[in-house]
Amino acid sequence: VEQKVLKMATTTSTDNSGLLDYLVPLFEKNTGIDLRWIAVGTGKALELGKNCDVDILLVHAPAAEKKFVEEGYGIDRTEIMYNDFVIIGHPDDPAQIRGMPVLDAFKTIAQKGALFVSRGDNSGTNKKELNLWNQVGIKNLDQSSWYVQTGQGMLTTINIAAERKAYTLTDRGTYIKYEYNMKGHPALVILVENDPNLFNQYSLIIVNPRRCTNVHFDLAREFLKWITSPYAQRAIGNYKLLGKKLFIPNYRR
Amino acid sequence: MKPAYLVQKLRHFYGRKQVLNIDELTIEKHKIVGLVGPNGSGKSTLLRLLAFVEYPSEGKITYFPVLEADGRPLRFQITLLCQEPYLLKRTVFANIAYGLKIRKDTRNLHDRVAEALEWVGLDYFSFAKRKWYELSGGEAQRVALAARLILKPSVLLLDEPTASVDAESAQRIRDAILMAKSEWGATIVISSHDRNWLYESCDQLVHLLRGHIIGSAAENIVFGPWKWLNGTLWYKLLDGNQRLILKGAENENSVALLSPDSLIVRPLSENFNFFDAEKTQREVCYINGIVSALIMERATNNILVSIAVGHITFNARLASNHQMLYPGQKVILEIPTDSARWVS
Amino acid sequence: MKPAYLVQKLRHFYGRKQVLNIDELTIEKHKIVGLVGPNGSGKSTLLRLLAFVEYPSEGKITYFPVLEADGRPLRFQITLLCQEPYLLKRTVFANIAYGLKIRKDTRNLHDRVAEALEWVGLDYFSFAKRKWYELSGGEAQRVALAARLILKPSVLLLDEPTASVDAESAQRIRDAILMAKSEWGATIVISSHDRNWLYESCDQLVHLLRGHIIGSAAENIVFGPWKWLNGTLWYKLLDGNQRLILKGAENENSVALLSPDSLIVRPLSENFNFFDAEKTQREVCYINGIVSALIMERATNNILVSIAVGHITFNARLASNHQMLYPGQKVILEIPTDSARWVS
Amino acid sequence: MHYITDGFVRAILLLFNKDPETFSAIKTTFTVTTCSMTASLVMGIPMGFCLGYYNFPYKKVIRTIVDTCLALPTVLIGLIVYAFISSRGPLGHLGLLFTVWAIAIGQTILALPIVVSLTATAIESQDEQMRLNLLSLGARGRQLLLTSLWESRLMITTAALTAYGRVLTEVGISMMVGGNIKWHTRTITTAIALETGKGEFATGIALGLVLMSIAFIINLLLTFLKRRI
Amino acid sequence: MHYITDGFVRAILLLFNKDPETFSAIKTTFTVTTCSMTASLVMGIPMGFCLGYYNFPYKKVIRTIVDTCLALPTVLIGLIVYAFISSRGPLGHLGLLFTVWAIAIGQTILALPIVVSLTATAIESQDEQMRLNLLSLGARGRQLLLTSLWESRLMITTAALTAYGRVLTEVGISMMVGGNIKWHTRTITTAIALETGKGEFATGIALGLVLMSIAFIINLLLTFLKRRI
Ligand SMILES: Nc1ncnc2c1ncn2[C@@H]1O[C@H](COP(=O)(O)OP(=O)(O)OP(=O)(O)O)[C@@H](O)[C@H]1O
Ligand SMILES: Nc1ncnc2c1ncn2[C@@H]1O[C@H](COP(=O)(O)OP(=O)(O)OP(=O)(O)O)[C@@H](O)[C@H]1O
Ligand SMILES: [Mg+2]
Ligand SMILES: [Mg+2]
Repeated sequence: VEQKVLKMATTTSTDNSGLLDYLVPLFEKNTGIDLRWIAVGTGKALELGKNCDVDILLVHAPAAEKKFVEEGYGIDRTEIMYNDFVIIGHPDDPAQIRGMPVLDAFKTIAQKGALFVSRGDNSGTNKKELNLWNQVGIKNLDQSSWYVQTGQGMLTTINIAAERKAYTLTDRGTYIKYEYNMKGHPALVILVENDPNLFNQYSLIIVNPRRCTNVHFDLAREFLKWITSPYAQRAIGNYKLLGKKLFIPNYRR
Repeated sequence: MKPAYLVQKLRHFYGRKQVLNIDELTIEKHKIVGLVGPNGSGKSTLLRLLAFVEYPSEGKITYFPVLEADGRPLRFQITLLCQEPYLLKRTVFANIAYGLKIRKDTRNLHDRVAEALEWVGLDYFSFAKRKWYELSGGEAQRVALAARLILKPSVLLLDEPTASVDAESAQRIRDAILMAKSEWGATIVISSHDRNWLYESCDQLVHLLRGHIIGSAAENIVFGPWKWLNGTLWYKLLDGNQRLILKGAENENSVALLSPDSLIVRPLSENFNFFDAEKTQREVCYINGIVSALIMERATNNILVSIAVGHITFNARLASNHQMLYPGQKVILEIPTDSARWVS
Repeated sequence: MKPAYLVQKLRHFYGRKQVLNIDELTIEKHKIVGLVGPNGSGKSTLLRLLAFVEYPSEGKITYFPVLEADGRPLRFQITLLCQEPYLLKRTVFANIAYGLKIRKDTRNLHDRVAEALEWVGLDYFSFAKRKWYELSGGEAQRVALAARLILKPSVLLLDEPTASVDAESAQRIRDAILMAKSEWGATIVISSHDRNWLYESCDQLVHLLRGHIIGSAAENIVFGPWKWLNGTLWYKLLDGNQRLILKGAENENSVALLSPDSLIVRPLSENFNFFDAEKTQREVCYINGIVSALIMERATNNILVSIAVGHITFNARLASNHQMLYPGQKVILEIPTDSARWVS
Repeated sequence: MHYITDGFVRAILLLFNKDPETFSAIKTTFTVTTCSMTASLVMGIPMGFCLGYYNFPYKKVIRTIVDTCLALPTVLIGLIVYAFISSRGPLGHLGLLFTVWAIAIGQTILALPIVVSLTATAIESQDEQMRLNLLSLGARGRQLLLTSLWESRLMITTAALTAYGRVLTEVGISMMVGGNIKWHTRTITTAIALETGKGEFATGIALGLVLMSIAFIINLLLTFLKRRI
Repeated sequence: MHYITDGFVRAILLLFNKDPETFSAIKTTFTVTTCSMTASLVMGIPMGFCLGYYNFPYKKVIRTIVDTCLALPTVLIGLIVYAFISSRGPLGHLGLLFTVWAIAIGQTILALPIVVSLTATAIESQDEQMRLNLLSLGARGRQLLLTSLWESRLMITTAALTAYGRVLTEVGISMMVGGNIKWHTRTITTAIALETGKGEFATGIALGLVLMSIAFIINLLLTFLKRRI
C-alpha cells in the first residue's frame, strides 16, 4: 500500500515553537496520513505553493494570503488560530513607550529615532510590522539610521536587538523561548502588548488542485477537516511552551 | 638488410627551435646502434620519437615489426629507458613488475623479476622489497633498466643507461644488452657519453650534432671560432699557441668534423723538424700532443688513441699493427688540411 | 697539512641499515679529493653529510673554515651539487643567480652568470633566457653546476658532476674545478664513476665500499662467491675456467681488494709455460687477460692498464718506464696470493 | 561560553543515548554524502585527469570556469536544482524534490569543481618524467590514469577530503531541495541550522561535534592512503 | 526554470543600475573575504609549510586534526565565535559582534584548515631532490619557505582559490556573527539566503551570479600564477 504523504509548507514560527511536533503525531494517529512539513519563510512558503511543490500551506500573512488565493494559486483559505505580537525593548526604555498603544509606540520610536530592529525578511512578522509603520505614516524606513534590518529569523533578531539595546516586534512564542534561553533574566522585556492591532492570524490554504494536478487534494481536505475539528482546536488551545499558552484557536464555521 | 625503422625527412621543433633535422636514417633489425653526440644534439629527442611517445613535427618514422607475426601492439614491442629514470612510488619489485602487469603477463612473476635484477647486477633478496626512495642513484638507474629488460621488447631504446652506474655494473649491463640481442633478437638503440663503453657494445654508430646526422663514425668535432688565414685556409688557435689549419670553413662559427681515420699519429722523435713541417701547412698541419688513453674498439678491432692538445682531445684510430704508443707519450698529429667536413 | 674536514667515528643509518661506517677521515684544505666506489657504497650520503644538509646518526664531522676569517656563515661556505640536479621552475639565468640572491650578493649579476655559464661550456645568449624545461639532460646538469660554481664556495662538493655530460664539456668542467682550486683556494670533493676523468682531475682518492673507506687508491674489488681450496687458500672461478687464487678469505662472501700496484702485467710470450707457473700457485696466481685500455693517471704520472678477464676488469698501475703494452694485447697477470685485503 | 561546554556534554549524551532524531540525521547525512561523494569522485577524477593531462583548445578557459565554480554558492546550486526538479520544472515528474536524492544531486554539483580542480592541479604538477616513463612502459588510457592517480594519491586523497568537508557541512542545498523534513531529509547540518535558529545553541554545538566525529572517522579510515607517498 | 533566465536578466540589471543594496553587499563581501583570506593565507601557508616540510612528534595526529577541520560546519564556527565575542563572552568588551570583523574572524577559521591542509600536501608532494638542492644552495628559513612555495605555486594558488570559494560562499558564519544587517554586515551570500527565504528566487539567482562574477575576476587576476609551472 502506498503511504499517504501530505506535504505542508509552513512558517518557521509554528515549527520553532514546537506546535507542529505536538500536533502532527496526533493527526497521524487519527488519520494515518504522513504529514511532512517544510519550515521556511512565508514568502518562500507561498512560492513553493505557486510551484505546486507542496499540498497545503500554514502561514500568517493575511494580505499576501488573500492575494495568493485571488490569483488562483490556492483555495479554501481557512483561519484556524492566532497568537499575538509584543513590542520588546531594553528595561530602561529610552523612548518611553511602556504601556502605550502600539501605534503610538511606533510613532514615538520613529520620532525619537530610537534603535529598532526589524526582521526585514518579508516574513509574517515583518509584514505585520511594515503594516504598522504604514498605518502611522512612517516612510523611508530603509534609509533611516535607527532602523536596523537583520534579514534573519526572529530569535536572532531578538538577540541582535538585545546586543544593540534596541526595540523590536516579536511574536509571543519566540519571546517566551528567548526568556527561557536567558534563564529568566532576559535583556529585553515586554513593553507593549495586548493591543488588538497586534493579533497574528494563522490560516491554512490548500494549493489549487486545478492548477496543480499533482496535489493531494483529498489528503489536504482531510487535514483541513481535522484541524478545524473541535478535538484539534482544543489541542491547539492546550499547547503550552514553558508553561505558557501560545496559540488561541479561532476557527469559525 | 631488413630495417626496423625508416626515418624520412624528419624535422622536429620545440617552439620555433629546430632540434632534429634528419633526411634519412635506417635502423637495421637485430643490431645494436650507438647514438653519440654532444649535449643537446638531439639524442634523447630522437629516442623519444623512435619510441612513439612523442610525434615529429614533420616527416615520417616508419616502424617494421622486428619479429614477424609479433602479435603485441606497437606500444608493447618498443620500450624506452628515459634519460632520467623515474621510479613509481612503490617497491622495487612492483616497479619492475609494472610493465608486465600492464601486459597482463604475470606468469612466474617472481622468477622473472629475480632474473631481471640479476641482469643489472642487483640481488633479489636485498632489493626486491625496498621502497623506491631507499636506493642510491645508480641502483635506481639499474632498477629502471631492469624494468625495461624484463619486458623482452623487440626494440629497446636506452637513453644513457650507464650514467651514474659503476664500472662493474656497466659491464653487466652490456652483457644484458648483448643477451637481449642474441636471445630474443632485439633491436637496440643506445645513447651514451661513455664512448669506451659504447664502442665496445655496439655494432653501428650514429653521430648526431645539432640535430643533424653527421656520420656513422666517432668523429672529432672542432667548434669555432675560426680565423681566416689565406686562400681557403682557416685556422683555430689551440692551447700552446698552436694552430689547427683546415681548408674550407664557411664562416667563423663553422664546425669541423675530422674522422679518426684521417689523423696520423707518430711519436715525437728528436730528429723531426717541426719548422720544416710548418712549410707544408697547405697540405698537412702538424700538432704537438700527448697520448692520454688507448682503447680497444670492439666493432673494428682497431685501437682508438686519445691525444690531448691542451684542452681539446683528438681521437685517432690506429690499425692494431700500428707502431705502439703509450699514455703520456708526446706525439705529433698529422692532419691533412682537406680532411675536414664542415657543418654550420 | 691543514684539514678542512675531520670525520670521526661516523656511523650513518637509514632505518636499521648502516650505510656509512667511517672511523676517521681527513680532508685537506685546497685539495681535490675523488670519491670512488660502486653503486650504493655511500658516496652521495657522505657528500650530503659533509654539506651538512643531513646529519650523521652517530659520530662527528668537524669543519674548519677553509679561508681564514671567512665571514660567511657555514651554509654559504659549503655548496653541494646533488646527484640528481633539480632546476627551479625559472629561467636558466634565475637558476644560476638564485644562490647569489640568497646571499644578497648581486653585483654584476649578468657578468657573473655569463662567466659561470662559460665555465660549464654554455653560451650566455642562447641559454640564459631558456626555461628550465627547455634543456637537454646534460645541459641541465651543467646549469646546475654553474649555479654552484658562481657561488665561489670554499668547499665544493660535487656528486657525479659529469654524468650525462659530453666529453668536451667534461673537460671544461675539469678546468673549472682546477680553476676553483687555484683561483679561490676551494677544497673540492668529487664523486664520479668516470674513473679516467676523475683520476685526471683529483689530487687524492677515497675509495668507499659498503660504507667503509677501503683505501686511498683505485682498488680492484673482487666480489665472491669464494670457494675453499686448501689451507688458507680460496679461489674464485673466472670466465674461461681460470681460477683467481687468494689467501685468507673469511667466508664465501668476502670481498677481496687488490691494489693496482700489486699486480704485475707481462706480455704473453710464446715461451711462457703456463703449466709450470701453475705449480707456484701457493705464492703467485697467473691469469690470462687482454689489455682493454691504457690511461694516464694525473696524480702519479703513472699509467693505469685495464685488463679484461672475461667479464671482470682488473686495473694495474705501471710505472711510465714499464715495457709498453697496447690495447688488444694478450697478457699474463701475476697476482701474489697474499696481496688481497679482505672486507666482509 | 557555557554552551560550548554544554555542547560537549550533550554531544556525548546524544550519541550515548542513541537519540533517534540525531541518528536519523546521521543516517541521512551519511546516505547523502556517500552518494554525492561517489558521484563526484567517479565523474570528477577522470575529468580532472583529462584537464590536467591532455592539451586541447580552450583548456585554459575550461580551467578558469572550473576554478570559478569553486565559488558556487550552495543556495545558488539549491535554486538551480530546485528549478529543474520542482513540479513545474522539466524534471518535475521524477518527484525528486524534498528527497535525499535531490540533495545528493546538488551536493554532487558542489563537490565536482573541487575534485576536478584539485585533481587537475595534482596531475599538472606531476613530473613530466613520470608521464614519459609510464608511456615508455606501454601504459595508455585507463592504466595511465590509474597509475598517475596512484602516484599522486596523497593529493587526490586531500582533494577528496576537501570536497567531503564541503558537502558534509553545506546547508543551503539540503535546506532548499531537501526541505529539512524531520525523519526524512533532515541532515546534521540542517538540524544544526534549525536548532541554532531556535536558540538551542548547545544542541547546535553538540550536533556540530557529531558531524566532526564522522569526519574524523573518515579521516582515520583514509590514513593508509596518506602514508608516505 | 524561468527563475534562471529571470535571474540572469536581473543580475545584469542589478550591476548595470548600480543597485545600492547589491553594491553594499558586494562591498561588504569584498572587505570581509579580503580580510579573512589575507589572514588565513598569512597564517595558513607557513603552518602548512611546517606541517608538510618538517618531521616532528605527533605530526600525523596534527595532520589528522587539520584534515578533520576541513569538515568544520560554518554554523559551529559561528556559534563558537559568537560565544567568545557576544557581550557576555570573554571578548565581549571589544564590541566585535555584528561587525564585519566578526565575520572575518569566523571565515579565517573556516579557510585556515583548507589552506593548511592543501599547502602541507603540496609541500609533502614535492620532490625530495628539490629540498636537497635548495639546502645545498644555502637556502634556509624564510628563503626555503618562499622558494618551496614558489615551486609549488600552481598548487598553492589552487589551495587559495579553494579556500576563497569556501569563504565567498559561506552563509552560516556571516549570519550568526554578522547578523545580516542591511547596509552593514549583509554579504552577498546572506542576501541570497534572505531573498530565497522571501521566495524571491530570481533575485537569489541574480545575486549568486554576481558572486560568481567576482570569483571569475579573481580567477582571471590569478591566471599569471597558474602559468605552466
Ligand atoms: N632513504 C634511504 N633509505 C634507505 N636506504 C637508503 C636510502 N638512501 C640510500 N639508501 C641506501 O644507502 C646506500 C648508500 O647510498 P648512496 O646514495 O650514498 O650511494 P652512492 O655511493 O652515492 O651510490 P651511487 O653510485 O649509485 O650514487 C645504498 O645502499 C642505498 O641503497
Ligand atoms: N621542451 C623543450 N623546449 C625547448 N627546447 C628543448 C626542450 N627539450 C629539449 N630542448 C632542446 O632540444 C635540444 C635537444 O635536446 P635532447 O634532450 O634531445 O639532447 P640530447 O642529445 O639528449 O642531450 P644530452 O646529451 O644532454 O642528453 C637541446 O638543445 C635542448 O636544449
Ligand atoms: Mg639526452
Ligand atoms: Mg650517489
